[in-house]
Amino acid sequence: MDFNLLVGGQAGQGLKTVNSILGKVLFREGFNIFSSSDFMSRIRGGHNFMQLRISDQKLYGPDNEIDLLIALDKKTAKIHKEQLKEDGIVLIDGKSEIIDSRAILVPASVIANDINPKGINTVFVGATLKMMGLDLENAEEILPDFFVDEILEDNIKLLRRGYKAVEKIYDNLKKNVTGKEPEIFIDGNSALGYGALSGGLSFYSAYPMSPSTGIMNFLAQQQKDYDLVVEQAEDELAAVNMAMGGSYTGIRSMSGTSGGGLALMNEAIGMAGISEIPLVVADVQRPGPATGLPTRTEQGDLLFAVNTAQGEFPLMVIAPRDHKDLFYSSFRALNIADEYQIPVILLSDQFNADSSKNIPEFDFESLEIKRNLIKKADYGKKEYKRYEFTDDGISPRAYPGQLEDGLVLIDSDEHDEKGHIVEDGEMRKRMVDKRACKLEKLIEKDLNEPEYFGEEDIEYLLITWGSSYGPAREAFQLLQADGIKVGLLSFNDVWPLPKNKLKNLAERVELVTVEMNSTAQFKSLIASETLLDVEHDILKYSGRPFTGKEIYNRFLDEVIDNG
Amino acid sequence: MDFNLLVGGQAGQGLKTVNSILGKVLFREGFNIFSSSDFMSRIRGGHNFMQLRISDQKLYGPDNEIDLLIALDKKTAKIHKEQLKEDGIVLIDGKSEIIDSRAILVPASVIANDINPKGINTVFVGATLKMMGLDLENAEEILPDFFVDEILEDNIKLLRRGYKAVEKIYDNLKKNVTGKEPEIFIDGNSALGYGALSGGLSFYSAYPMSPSTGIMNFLAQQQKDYDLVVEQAEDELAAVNMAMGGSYTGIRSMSGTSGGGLALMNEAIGMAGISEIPLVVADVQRPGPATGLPTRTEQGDLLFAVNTAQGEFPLMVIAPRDHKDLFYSSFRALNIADEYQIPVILLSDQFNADSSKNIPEFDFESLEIKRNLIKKADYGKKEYKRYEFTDDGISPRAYPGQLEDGLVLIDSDEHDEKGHIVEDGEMRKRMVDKRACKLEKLIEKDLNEPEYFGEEDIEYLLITWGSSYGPAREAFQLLQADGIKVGLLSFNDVWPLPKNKLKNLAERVELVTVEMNSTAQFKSLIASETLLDVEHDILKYSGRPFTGKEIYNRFLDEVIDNG
Amino acid sequence: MVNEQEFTIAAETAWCPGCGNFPLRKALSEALQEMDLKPSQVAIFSGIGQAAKVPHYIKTNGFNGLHGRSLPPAIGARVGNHKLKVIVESGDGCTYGEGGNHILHNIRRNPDLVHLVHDNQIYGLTKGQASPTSEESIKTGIQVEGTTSEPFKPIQFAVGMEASFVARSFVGRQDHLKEMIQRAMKHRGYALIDILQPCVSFNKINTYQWYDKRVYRLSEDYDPTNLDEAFKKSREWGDNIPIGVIYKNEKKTFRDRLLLEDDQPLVEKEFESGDADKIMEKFK
Amino acid sequence: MVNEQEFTIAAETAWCPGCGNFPLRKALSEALQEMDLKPSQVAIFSGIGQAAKVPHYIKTNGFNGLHGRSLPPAIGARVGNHKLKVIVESGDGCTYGEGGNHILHNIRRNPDLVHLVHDNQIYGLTKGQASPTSEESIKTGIQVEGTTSEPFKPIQFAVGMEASFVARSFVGRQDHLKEMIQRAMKHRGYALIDILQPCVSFNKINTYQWYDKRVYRLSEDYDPTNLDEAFKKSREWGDNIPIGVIYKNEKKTFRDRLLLEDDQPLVEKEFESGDADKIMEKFK
Ligand SMILES: Cc1ncc(C[n+]2csc(CCOP(=O)(O)OP(=O)(O)O)c2C)c(N)n1
Ligand SMILES: Cc1ncc(C[n+]2csc(CCOP(=O)(O)OP(=O)(O)O)c2C)c(N)n1
Ligand code: SF4
Ligand code: SF4
Ligand SMILES: [Mg+2]
Ligand SMILES: [Mg+2]
Repeated sequence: MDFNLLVGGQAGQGLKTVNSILGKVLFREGFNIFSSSDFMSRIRGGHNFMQLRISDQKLYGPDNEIDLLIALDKKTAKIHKEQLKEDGIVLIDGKSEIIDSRAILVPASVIANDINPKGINTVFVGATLKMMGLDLENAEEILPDFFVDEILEDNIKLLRRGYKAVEKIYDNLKKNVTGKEPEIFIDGNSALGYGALSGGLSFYSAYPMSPSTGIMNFLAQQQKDYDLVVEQAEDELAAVNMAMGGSYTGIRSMSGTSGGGLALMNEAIGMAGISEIPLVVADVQRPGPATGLPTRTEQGDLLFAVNTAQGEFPLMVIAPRDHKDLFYSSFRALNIADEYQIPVILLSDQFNADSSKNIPEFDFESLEIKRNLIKKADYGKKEYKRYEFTDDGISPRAYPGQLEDGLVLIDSDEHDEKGHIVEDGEMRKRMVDKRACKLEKLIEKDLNEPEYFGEEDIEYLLITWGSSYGPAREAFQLLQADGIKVGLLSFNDVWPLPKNKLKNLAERVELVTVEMNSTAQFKSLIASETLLDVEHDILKYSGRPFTGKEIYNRFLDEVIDNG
Repeated sequence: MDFNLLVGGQAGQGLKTVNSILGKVLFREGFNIFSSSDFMSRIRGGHNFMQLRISDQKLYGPDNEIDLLIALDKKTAKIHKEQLKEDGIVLIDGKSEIIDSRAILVPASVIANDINPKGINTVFVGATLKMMGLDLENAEEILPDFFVDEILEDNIKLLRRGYKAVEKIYDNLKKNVTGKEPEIFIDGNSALGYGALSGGLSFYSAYPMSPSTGIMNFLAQQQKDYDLVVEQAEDELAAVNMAMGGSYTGIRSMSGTSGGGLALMNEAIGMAGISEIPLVVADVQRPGPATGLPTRTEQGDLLFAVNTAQGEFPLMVIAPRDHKDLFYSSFRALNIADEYQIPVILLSDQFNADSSKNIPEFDFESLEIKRNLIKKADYGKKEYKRYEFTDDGISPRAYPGQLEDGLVLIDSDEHDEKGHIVEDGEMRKRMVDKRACKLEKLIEKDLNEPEYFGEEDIEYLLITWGSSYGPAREAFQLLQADGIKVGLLSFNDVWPLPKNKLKNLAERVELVTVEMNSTAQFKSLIASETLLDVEHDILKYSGRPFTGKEIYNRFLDEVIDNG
Repeated sequence: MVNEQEFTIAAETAWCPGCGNFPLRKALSEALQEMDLKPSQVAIFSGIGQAAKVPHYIKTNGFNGLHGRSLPPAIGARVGNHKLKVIVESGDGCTYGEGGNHILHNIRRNPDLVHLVHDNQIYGLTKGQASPTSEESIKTGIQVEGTTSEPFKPIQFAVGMEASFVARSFVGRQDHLKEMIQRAMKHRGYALIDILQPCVSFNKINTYQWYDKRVYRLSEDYDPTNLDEAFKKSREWGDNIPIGVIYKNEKKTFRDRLLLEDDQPLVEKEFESGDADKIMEKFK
Repeated sequence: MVNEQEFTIAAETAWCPGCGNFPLRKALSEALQEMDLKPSQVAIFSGIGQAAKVPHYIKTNGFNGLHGRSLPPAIGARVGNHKLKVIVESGDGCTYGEGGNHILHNIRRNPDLVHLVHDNQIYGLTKGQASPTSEESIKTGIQVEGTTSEPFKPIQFAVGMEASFVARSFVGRQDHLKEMIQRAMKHRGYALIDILQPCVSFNKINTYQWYDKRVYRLSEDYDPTNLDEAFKKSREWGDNIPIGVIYKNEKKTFRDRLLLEDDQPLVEKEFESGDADKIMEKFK
């Protein structure tokens, strides 16, 4: 069972509410669910839409063929008509002209005018639930999360009236019921923020920027319950340098932004490199360059992130592949930043950020916070040197005030073991080597090889990094079902690039990267790091995410037919 | 003949004056000359030195074995003693203790106390000229360029007294006299600035940053004679955005900085990419990351420059190989920026910037400024569209006010042909392709293949980019003289990477990059662009430039012995 | 009166119905029209935000640049072609937040341009975070219990810095706003107008009504050239908010300080590479 | 008196002989010493420049950060461990030029820290370009005929913004400077001291003598809590330059506005990942 619902309308019509309530109800009902959104960079008007895909099978991404189109305005019906399946249905406001024979009318504006003219959207929720054969219990339970007291009653009424206004239509919607672990339904930005919070984040300083602001929103809400400070900085330069200051004093600190903000944070990320201050920065990518398409998705910042900042220094870049991974990756990023005293960039994107998915509850038992700070007891009268040379390049880290006699001096210039500016070439060389050494250790000890899906014996290997995993995973299954000998390699750690699995697999197969950008950046990275020739790339750069079927079809066209 | 002179002392002792006067005199005398400097990031004290190497043969870089060591303080003699050739000589102030048997005393402080206590350095100039067997004519002619009227007389006296105080020593200094074209003696920053000025630069906006400030200094001095505005901005963000504004209104505009400043200019460079505003930015590299070593040299910004800014857009990166090239490259950069309406990064470095060399006079006849602006006459009533789709992706460029009825609208968001914000995926895709198309044309029409030096039949290929050319060129000659079958490929255009010559040569030989960085960035770039395996890299990252002999020795050790 | 609607574009905007940006645009285009300017003689520079979309919705040359960077490219334009009428226009967040350093230093630079700040006391485009000018008590998704800073006071700041022309207006006072814009256009030097512009979607405190009740025109005998008085006046906020030219001070402009020889715009000058060859003498 | 020279480092500095940074450092280390502080209780945050090298030449914790970014990491430190005494110290270029936006917004944020600006009216480390505070008439390699802007006036600016504590001192008045530092340290909130600090290498206008002739102490009866008077006083410059606390105004600090529960520094708090599991309820 694979059922796809699209809710569309103008910005400001309360689409997000419809989507969120329906999403949560369907989640509680026990469906697998993938919810994604397509927003314009404006507050009202225009055309926005959200997709809710449900199934009894696991879902990895959106689909563009629609079963049920919920049109909050006329434009929606027009724009998305083409996507409607043969047996698809359009749910539309009663006063609208019927532009499609498959339309079902709901007198939404009439009902709303009766009760509360702003509540058209809630009527649609009620009607949709009825059509899907679900009851109102879950919806009514959820409603208080979305409406303040004054309008709650109205909305319950609106919901019920909508419910009554139409008939049940679908009766074969299958839920995922067998042996399910406890699950949550979460969006990508919250998952990322949640992972950081679970890692003991004490300070998040950022400047609002779509599509990263959701991380800050999530964390800001937690301030009352946790020892956490969320500060909106005057600009990104302040944001990232504040985080470094926090980290210097010993607390876990992080910043987040999108590419344009990352461009302003570069210099500081380099500083975290040379001054060995743990720093985590999330870059939630959107199509660039410059302002680009603020509310759309792309994976165009890879090489920029990997080559962030002038000069050379150890850096890790992690591109979480999905919602579960977003949580565990940001938790892990904080550990790695602390362990190696380096900057870590979390490379998410709008597709990750603004979509929601049901995933297993997070396993807090498995989480271990590793601060890698010195123990005060070890430093009686021993002199403290912030950049002490050690075998693995990692110096003992104290925070200011921790030691009564030890001072912590950090520097953005090249420096000696005590942190003082130096200019001599020998010390420069040793310090560069010291820092490089940390990355060596990270590669040996903490780098995650990509995850492989597929049989031993394959002819093609799909390669993804970050969020293109989801749609590619679906394509992989479709291709497999066709009997094509294909495997899927999904990279999460992208810098340093883990090479072993890729090299092993590459020997006998044709390589295909699947990337949301126009220049196949991951293909370049693979070439520069492994000299492997990736024969094909399936690229997309319209700002809209891939669907599994799209990759499947393009694979057949571009890889097999041109093979 | 190869004679190497080192002047050392504390910051503030007037070293630069000694060096500049000697340099110019030796140039006028007809020697080939390479002058380089080693400065600390401070104003007084410490230890600085400058090297003047002269020869009758062409010179490409500095040498570290010293013939004549001019020690303005005791430290200098100590520090550089080891570098002194067997028959080397130390010229030292009379009141110093003699720390080396090869010392010759000049009573510099005594003389200076007589005439002007601040003039010790000028006494040394006089003494040096005498030892080298040169007369005072050139020096006295030059002196007014260095000293204001009030102290000019004193300095002439100091010079003469110094001259009288020692004996002639060298009598085999050979000049380069045969068939010489007219030449100039110029430093790298001035050459770069001069090239831009010759390209019709009207506006240079920058924020001071070593080692790039010399460009701004050079240009600021020209303001009285040319229609040029040099503006010191409040920060690099302002600097680069100002330049874009200038360029938008139709004048040639440029900014310059070092890596830390480039990190702040990224977002704007990306904007120049998407909004198709011609923009030239010079990055005069120093060792990074962050503050690093402000007055030293490195080639550590290559991949950062190539991958500047989030997102994808056409960009060119040119790394001038030497002083002649610095001039022609910045001239050319302005042409290319205008022709393709793209950002161009000039990647120089401190070694280029702060060294001086004799080179042929610039050939102004060969320079042709190509603005690529529309002709007003072509636009009668035709509607003007800033981003009009064309075959080669290059849209007709007008400036605001140029057309009575045409308006010029540029945008950092994705946009349509008229410059208005768009969000639809199809237009996005077309615009990305349009911009990419320009780079295709550039590659075909305007990309310079690297210069090759050597025979047809080689076993090893030295590969350099930018300024490592000079020392590598010397090493290449030394290796050739040893009968080693080696060639040298010197890249000037580094992005897009010209591949033809390299691929042709690579077939039969071992590849060796020579780079001033610790991670062999050019090797990575070659790998990602050509899949060629560069077997060796000769790297240096102490902040000090290579010498030819050093590369030569390391080649023997690291390439041949480990071959 | 010139050709009506010379500066008006019919295209749909991305602004919310009822937004204060509409009346602002109206006042601006009428002001320009009445001043006998042609669209091609004017260039508007903006950053990023809802306000910053103005160049798309009005018929002039336009430079829709980066968030926070509306002022610097306008300086470049003053260098390239000082015959263009330059208007800088952006939101409160873009101007006073991300772009704070540029307004600080351009007050010192005193370029001859008009700076219109759409001050809705909120980050509109990014969906309602506090901006530098937001009231301390505002609650948003980020500022869950209000801001962690005092509000930035643009007029007080600009008067405190002795900016050349400092005014406040309100989109709910069309004639006043138009007059302010025209006076600013005629002023020689940097002219800032902080324009109260309600955001109907996110700012539930500073609404049309809120401003409407509070703003009052400066009296006829108010002397905007008296700095001390202006500094006092600049601090009035709350129940009574003065609109008008709060401070004025004619002084040397940026262009006055450049070393250019004549009045011909740089963009119109001819240059031959050979003109530069004489510099070689310096290197001989 | 505590252990003499507790805050003094013997190491060689990169400063020029005679530089005003030496007496500034002396006043600072004596001030700290007299306040019974231990080096490990103090952290100095600086940017890049000659002044910014201070953390290397004095015995405290030190954060020698990026050019222009001395203030932001200090805010991070206020979050992480408010028991540390935080001093921000950098040059005029670093603070008012590259870092202008941070001082603008930290006046609003009002963090409890002391901000010492070494104001030599020049870019020292980069060899003598005009800084924001340079006199208009200064001639440098870049400013060949003087600056293209009016000088930035730090005190006027800070008073205009109603910063919490605004003072000026001069390194040639050791006792005064020490007193100012100590008063700033005791002040609750953001305390700015603009310190006149001759640069003997590059600033040939504002020399020791130049300042010496001009500075005068504020009279005993000067009331720094009167904003209008302070604004007048803040504009005195030229033949008579007042030193002392020009303006003072105790108000809510940054930390007062945070939503933290108790006074324990965040760096000392214990946290277990499991504490966060209850948030999952929200997503069910
Ligand atoms: C470097 C950068 N940081 C952040 C953003 C995101 N951003 C876009 S508009 C905006 C705020 C807009 O507020 P304001 O300037 O007040 O304009 P308004 O939308 O209220 O008119 C922000 C933070 C961006 N585009 N670029
Ligand atoms: C991003 C960046 N831009 C520019 C520089 C170069 N720079 C270093 S110090 C300095 C100016 C220093 O002036 P000031 O802050 O007044 O300190 P001073 O040396 O006078 O004490 C500049 C421009 C830099 N290090 N980083
Ligand atoms: S969000 Fe606010 S400022 Fe932006 S268009 Fe809507 S009402 Fe206007
Ligand atoms: S350059 Fe000036 S400020 Fe810097 S150390 Fe020397 S005298 Fe002091
Ligand atoms: Mg706003
Ligand atoms: Mg200074």
